[in-house]
Amino acid sequence: MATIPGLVLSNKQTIPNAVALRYKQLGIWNSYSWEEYYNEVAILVDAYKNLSVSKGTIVAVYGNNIPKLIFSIAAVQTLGGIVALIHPESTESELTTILNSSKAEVLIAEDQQQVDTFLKVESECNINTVVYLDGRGLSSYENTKLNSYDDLVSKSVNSNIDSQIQSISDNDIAFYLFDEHENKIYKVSHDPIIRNSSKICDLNKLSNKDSIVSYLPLSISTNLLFTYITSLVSGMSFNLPESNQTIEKDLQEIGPTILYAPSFVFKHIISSISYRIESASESNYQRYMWHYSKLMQIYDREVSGNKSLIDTIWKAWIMLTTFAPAKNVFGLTKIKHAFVSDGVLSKVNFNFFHAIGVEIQHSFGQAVSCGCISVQPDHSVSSENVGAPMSGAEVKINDNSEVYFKTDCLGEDVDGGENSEDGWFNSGYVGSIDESGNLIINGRTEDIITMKSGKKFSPESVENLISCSPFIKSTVIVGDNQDSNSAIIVIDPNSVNSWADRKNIRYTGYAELAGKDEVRNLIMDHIKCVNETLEAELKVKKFVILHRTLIMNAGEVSKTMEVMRKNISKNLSDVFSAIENNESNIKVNDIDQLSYELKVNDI
Amino acid sequence: MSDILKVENVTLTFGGVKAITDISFNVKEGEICAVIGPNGAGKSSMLNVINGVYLPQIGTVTYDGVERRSINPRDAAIAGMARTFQNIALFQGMTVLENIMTGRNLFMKSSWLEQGLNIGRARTEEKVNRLAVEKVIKFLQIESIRKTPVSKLPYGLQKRVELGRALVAEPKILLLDEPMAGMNLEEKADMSCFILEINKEQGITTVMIEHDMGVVMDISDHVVVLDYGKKIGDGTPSEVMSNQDVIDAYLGVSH
Amino acid sequence: MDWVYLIEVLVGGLMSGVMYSLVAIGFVLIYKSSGIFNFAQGTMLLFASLTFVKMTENGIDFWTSLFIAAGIMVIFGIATERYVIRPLANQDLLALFMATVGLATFQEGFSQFVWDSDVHGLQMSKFLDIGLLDPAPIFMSDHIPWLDILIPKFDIFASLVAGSLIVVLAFFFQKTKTGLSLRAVSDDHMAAMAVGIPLQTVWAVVWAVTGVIALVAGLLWAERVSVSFTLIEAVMKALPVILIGGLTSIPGAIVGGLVIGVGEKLGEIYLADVFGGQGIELWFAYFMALIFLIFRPQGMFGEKLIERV
Amino acid sequence: MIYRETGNFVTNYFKDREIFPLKFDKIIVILGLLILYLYVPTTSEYTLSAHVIPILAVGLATVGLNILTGLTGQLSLGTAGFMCVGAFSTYNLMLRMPEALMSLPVALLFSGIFAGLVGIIFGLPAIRIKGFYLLVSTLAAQYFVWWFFNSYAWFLNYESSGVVAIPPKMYDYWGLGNLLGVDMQGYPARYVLALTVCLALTYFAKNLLRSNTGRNFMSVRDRDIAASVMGISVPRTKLLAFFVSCFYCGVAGGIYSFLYIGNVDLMIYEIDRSFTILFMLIIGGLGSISGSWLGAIFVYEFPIVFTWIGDTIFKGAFNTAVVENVSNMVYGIFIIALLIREPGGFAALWATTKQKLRMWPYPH
Repeated sequence: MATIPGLVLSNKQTIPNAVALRYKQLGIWNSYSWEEYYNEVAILVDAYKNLSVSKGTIVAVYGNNIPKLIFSIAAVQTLGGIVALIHPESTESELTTILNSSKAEVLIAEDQQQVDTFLKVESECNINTVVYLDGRGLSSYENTKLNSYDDLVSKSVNSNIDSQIQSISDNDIAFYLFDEHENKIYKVSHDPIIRNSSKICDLNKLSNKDSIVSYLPLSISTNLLFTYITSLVSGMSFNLPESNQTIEKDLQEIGPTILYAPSFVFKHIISSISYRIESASESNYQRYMWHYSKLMQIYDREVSGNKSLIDTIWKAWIMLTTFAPAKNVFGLTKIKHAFVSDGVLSKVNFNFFHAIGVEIQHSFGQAVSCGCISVQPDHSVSSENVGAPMSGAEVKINDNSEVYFKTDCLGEDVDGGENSEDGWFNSGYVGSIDESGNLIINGRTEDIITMKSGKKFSPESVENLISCSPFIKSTVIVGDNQDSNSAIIVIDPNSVNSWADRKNIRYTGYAELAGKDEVRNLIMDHIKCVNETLEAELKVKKFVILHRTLIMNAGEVSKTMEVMRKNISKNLSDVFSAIENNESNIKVNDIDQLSYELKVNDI
Repeated sequence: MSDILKVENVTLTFGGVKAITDISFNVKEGEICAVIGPNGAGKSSMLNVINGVYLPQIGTVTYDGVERRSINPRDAAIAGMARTFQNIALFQGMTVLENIMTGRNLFMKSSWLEQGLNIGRARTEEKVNRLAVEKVIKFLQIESIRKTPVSKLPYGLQKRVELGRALVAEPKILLLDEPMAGMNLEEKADMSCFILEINKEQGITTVMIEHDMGVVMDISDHVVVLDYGKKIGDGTPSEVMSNQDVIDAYLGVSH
Repeated sequence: MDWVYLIEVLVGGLMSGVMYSLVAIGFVLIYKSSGIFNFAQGTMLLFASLTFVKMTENGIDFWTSLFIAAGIMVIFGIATERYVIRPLANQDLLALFMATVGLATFQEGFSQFVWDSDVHGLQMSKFLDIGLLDPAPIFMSDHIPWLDILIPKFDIFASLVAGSLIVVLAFFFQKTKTGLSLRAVSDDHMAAMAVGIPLQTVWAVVWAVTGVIALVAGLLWAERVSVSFTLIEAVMKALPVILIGGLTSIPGAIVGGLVIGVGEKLGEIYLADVFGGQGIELWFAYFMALIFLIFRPQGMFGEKLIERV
Repeated sequence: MIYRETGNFVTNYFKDREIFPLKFDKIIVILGLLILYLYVPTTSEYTLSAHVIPILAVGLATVGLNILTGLTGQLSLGTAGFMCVGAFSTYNLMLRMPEALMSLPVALLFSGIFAGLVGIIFGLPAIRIKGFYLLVSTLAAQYFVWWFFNSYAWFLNYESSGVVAIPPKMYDYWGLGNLLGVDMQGYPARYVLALTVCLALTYFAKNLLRSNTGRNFMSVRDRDIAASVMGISVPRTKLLAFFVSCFYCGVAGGIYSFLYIGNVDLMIYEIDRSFTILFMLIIGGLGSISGSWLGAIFVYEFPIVFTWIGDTIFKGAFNTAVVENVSNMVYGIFIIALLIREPGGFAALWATTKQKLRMWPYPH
């Protein structure tokens, strides 16, 4: 009976009073127990039935995690419907693509923003019913397709849905998941994704005593697996913050035991730790830095098994006086497992989190593999790999270093396209397997740079090294068909701002700050450091500091903040060509009719 | 629609200096009425006369069917007028939440003794009114600064909080004194949305002083133009735009 | 009714009014220039006169003592501006008032700690024996022959001093550059800054001048009530005066002083019986000021506030 | 650093406005109460009579002044006058009312109300008069009240010396002492009564502060025009502030005379005391109830500590005058320094420290 609604039902029967969903609204935390969760779903089943959602109906769900949206998923699936998840920030074109290739008929939109985006592309797709969850600003809309969630609910009755839940099969399609990199939609049935989640729960002994905060949209397939499905499988509480601006505070208030996030979120945490300590008093800063290096030394000895008693005492002291409070400030005190997807943390950051007791566990997975193929076990000490394949999954590397996998938890391409050879799927990534069987991911296959010398490498490995500075938000390596590598650097506004304040550097905005000589030197020093660890050919010889950040709406970064090389090279073609032509000044005609000049810095 | 507010022949002087001379205009129920004019045209004074902060020497203000020579600000509030100020008049020693809570004071019926002992009505009132305040906080999207002292907020947010404080009183008519002054484009867009939404969704009549002609033309139903304390234009935005006096006195000068 | 007695009382009231005015002028100067309600006025009186007395008691002659004491008050004024007022420049007026209360407390402790807490007599007649006129009678009460009323000649002397002080101040404000900038500052801080008037210098000058005024007022008061911490209470006496006069006006301070001086005397004579107790002058001035302010909340010559919103 | 706020979330609005939202704070408060009620009464009579009870009395008056000046922004120099009303009312109520009706707690309550009414009378001008001009009204109150009780000997039961000792029977509490077998005139019993009254009134003040009344007070302080535009009745709010504030001062006066010095003496309610209490308020921090108590403790204890240092370390080098003068200098410098460095006084320092402890090791 392993279906999503089935899990709701079984949780209602086994742990009816445990908190299923907790959300902050109007300043206070409200919660639904599993029993209440079930009742909400039951009403919605009636509501969506009235909208003629039935077996096989494809319902697009377009919005951020809010309780209404969460309940809708289970309700639609109880009726046998299929949920196509769409990122709330999706642009018109992405929305059209997903709606059309999924053949969705019903759209559940969060609020005015999503409804507006939909209305712009209304004529291009076959949506016949739209349900909006938050009616604010929509009362004057006259489109007859629009239905208010609240109206629907008020017209519906709470009935027993046990038999309906039992009637759906675990082989029914549950979700349509969009893979941004491949621009494809995968069908995922109830069974594989739930089984995949059970593996994670069993491996890490997750139970209904745990809690997790979900602040990313469920359309990110790894997020769907690690937060939503996992909370259903383990029965743990699923917590939703009040708004995007209050995440940090809400995380602290809840103090979850499980954390899941794509790597960029952890990078963000590191960067805010860094910029906040930068603005501390000198003595505090020095002591912090000293404690930090001391802690890292002790951690190294701990890993190599040479930890002495004095180290233990030292560590206890350092934790007590510096890092336990630091964890408290960021709401990390109770974290038992912190799962990372979509990239890995740099060694320094990985070690730091482990040293302060936040167990970072890298994972690797995509929509087609139901979000996860491999995950690191607890107390892993290597920052490079993403763990060994889970039971039921296998990984092999071909001659071109491309990663192929096999798994018993698999999705299918909606368009019926087949990219497997004898059951082996091309992951689209290059990588290797280390001696203990752990998978190491180097980057996406299509990103591989071939230098003039014929040297091939994955730019992500270099980019990650450079981006591990708290001052750098993202890096794009330019090197295709070149003698040497160049880097486009995007500085992190928060940490560079506070660094500049500390150094008494005056500036009026991001662009001016990015153009400062001091900032250039700061970045230059860092790149020089990184260069020392790189082999000769890969060393970065030139860099440009961009006068803006990369824009998600323009497709420059993915929803999980990974660099989308193709689109960047399109938008910043001036920069790319200038670097390739060895010009030292670039006139950039940027998107949104912006134009400005950039300087290429030689190292 | 009937007129909710009629200003008739109002003249206001300060120590012999005329701030407003013989101004009359009507505001219909449910509309957004913009009062525009160059600096020193008497716009703020006009608002101050309407809600009783200033007492006009001549003229009457008819609000909600009651004609008055003067009204005191408190009675105006009780009658359903709420307003914001040109130079933000938030209570600087309080947090955002407390500031907006003061907007609910007319809904608090418990005595100070009950409040001091924290019993009975005092407790439930705090809860009920907090809920109303939280709805406004959500509406204005200021959840993240709920407990921040207003003195630490940037200007644009302070304006937003002040709007919240006026809105939470559930007024019939909202008087906004330059709600968008000193804001950047994005903040202005947000503020315009809020004002429109308040007007359209909650049906609150709004009288607004504003300098930004773009905003005025976009969101108002009715425009009154003042210049040197006199009314020189009154009508729909397009009528006013084509009025020669207005073009000469105001648009011509400032553009 | 005994008219002579009444006139005698009136004149006596006017005279003590002059004394109040002397304290009040210092108050007004500071309030006008910086909006600060200077509670330390009384302790400045004490400090100045105590410094002077201790020097003369140690054998330094009158004029030297006077100059040194004046010098100390100037330094003190400048130091006050530098270390108390300037760091608090952006605080609200209540905080500044509190700071002057702190200053007063400090000064009270400081002057008595450096010198002593004893009560010192001060006979100026002794010092003013400079040969111009016979000093002794000046400081004795005498009948003015043509009116046959009793007037302490010292009071006349005090009035003359007060009068000349006002003339000097008027000259200072009308004719000197610093004086003119001070008037500009009192009208509008921001505007004064904008035209390049150095606010801090102006304030320092004001505090220094106030220090000197405090010395003069202190000596005259001391002649009447001796040099001891009771001088601090002079400030309490001056409060209703400046409030009636309206905080920002020097003429107001003088008129206010006279009104209170006369009113107090009249009250003592005609109202004390009604209240069945002695010593109504303790509170009578405050009630007068209170009643006055209820009808005119900004004081007699104070600027009417139009509250801009 | 000590605070662990992770996992502390509120599920309703009552919880969100708790005075002590954190578990850690709650534990400290309970421990504190246990110490105050169980340990402190067993300390020496000297500690109670020379330190604890007087601090309770003046601290309560500081809380009262805080309501008027700190919360409502109405400057007052009449605190001692209102305390005086309280002390004399308590005495006269005990003296003249039938014993069956009056007991000290009841008398304190009514004297508070008397003082409050006197406060309203002197607060009336505040409706017209603003800012520093209002000083004249509170000073009038101070001087008038003092003169009044000085002039009419009836209030002192015609005691010619100007001081009247409180007869032991006034500590009778309707025979409660005999019933319990406790010496109700003894300092431990006095202390417990004073403490209970102070805690109750502090709680009351704190509740006012976080309710509509408190917000009305502060709105009148911060922007009275905006307050009236919000529908707040400014005159009513000011008068209420005068009443509540003077109620506190009145009760404090009663405690001072009855539970601390044991006699009614006009001399202790001179204007100096108004200033002392103002210092306590400033040093403690305007607008903060806990700050008022911190300020009271500091200002009261400083001369004592200073004398003690003089006696023990410098072998009695400081005489009373030196102690007084140095104390004054220190308060003066302290007030100025505090206003420059931290205008919010001890309370703000404490709040910053607490915030630092929460955000440690990061800047707040």
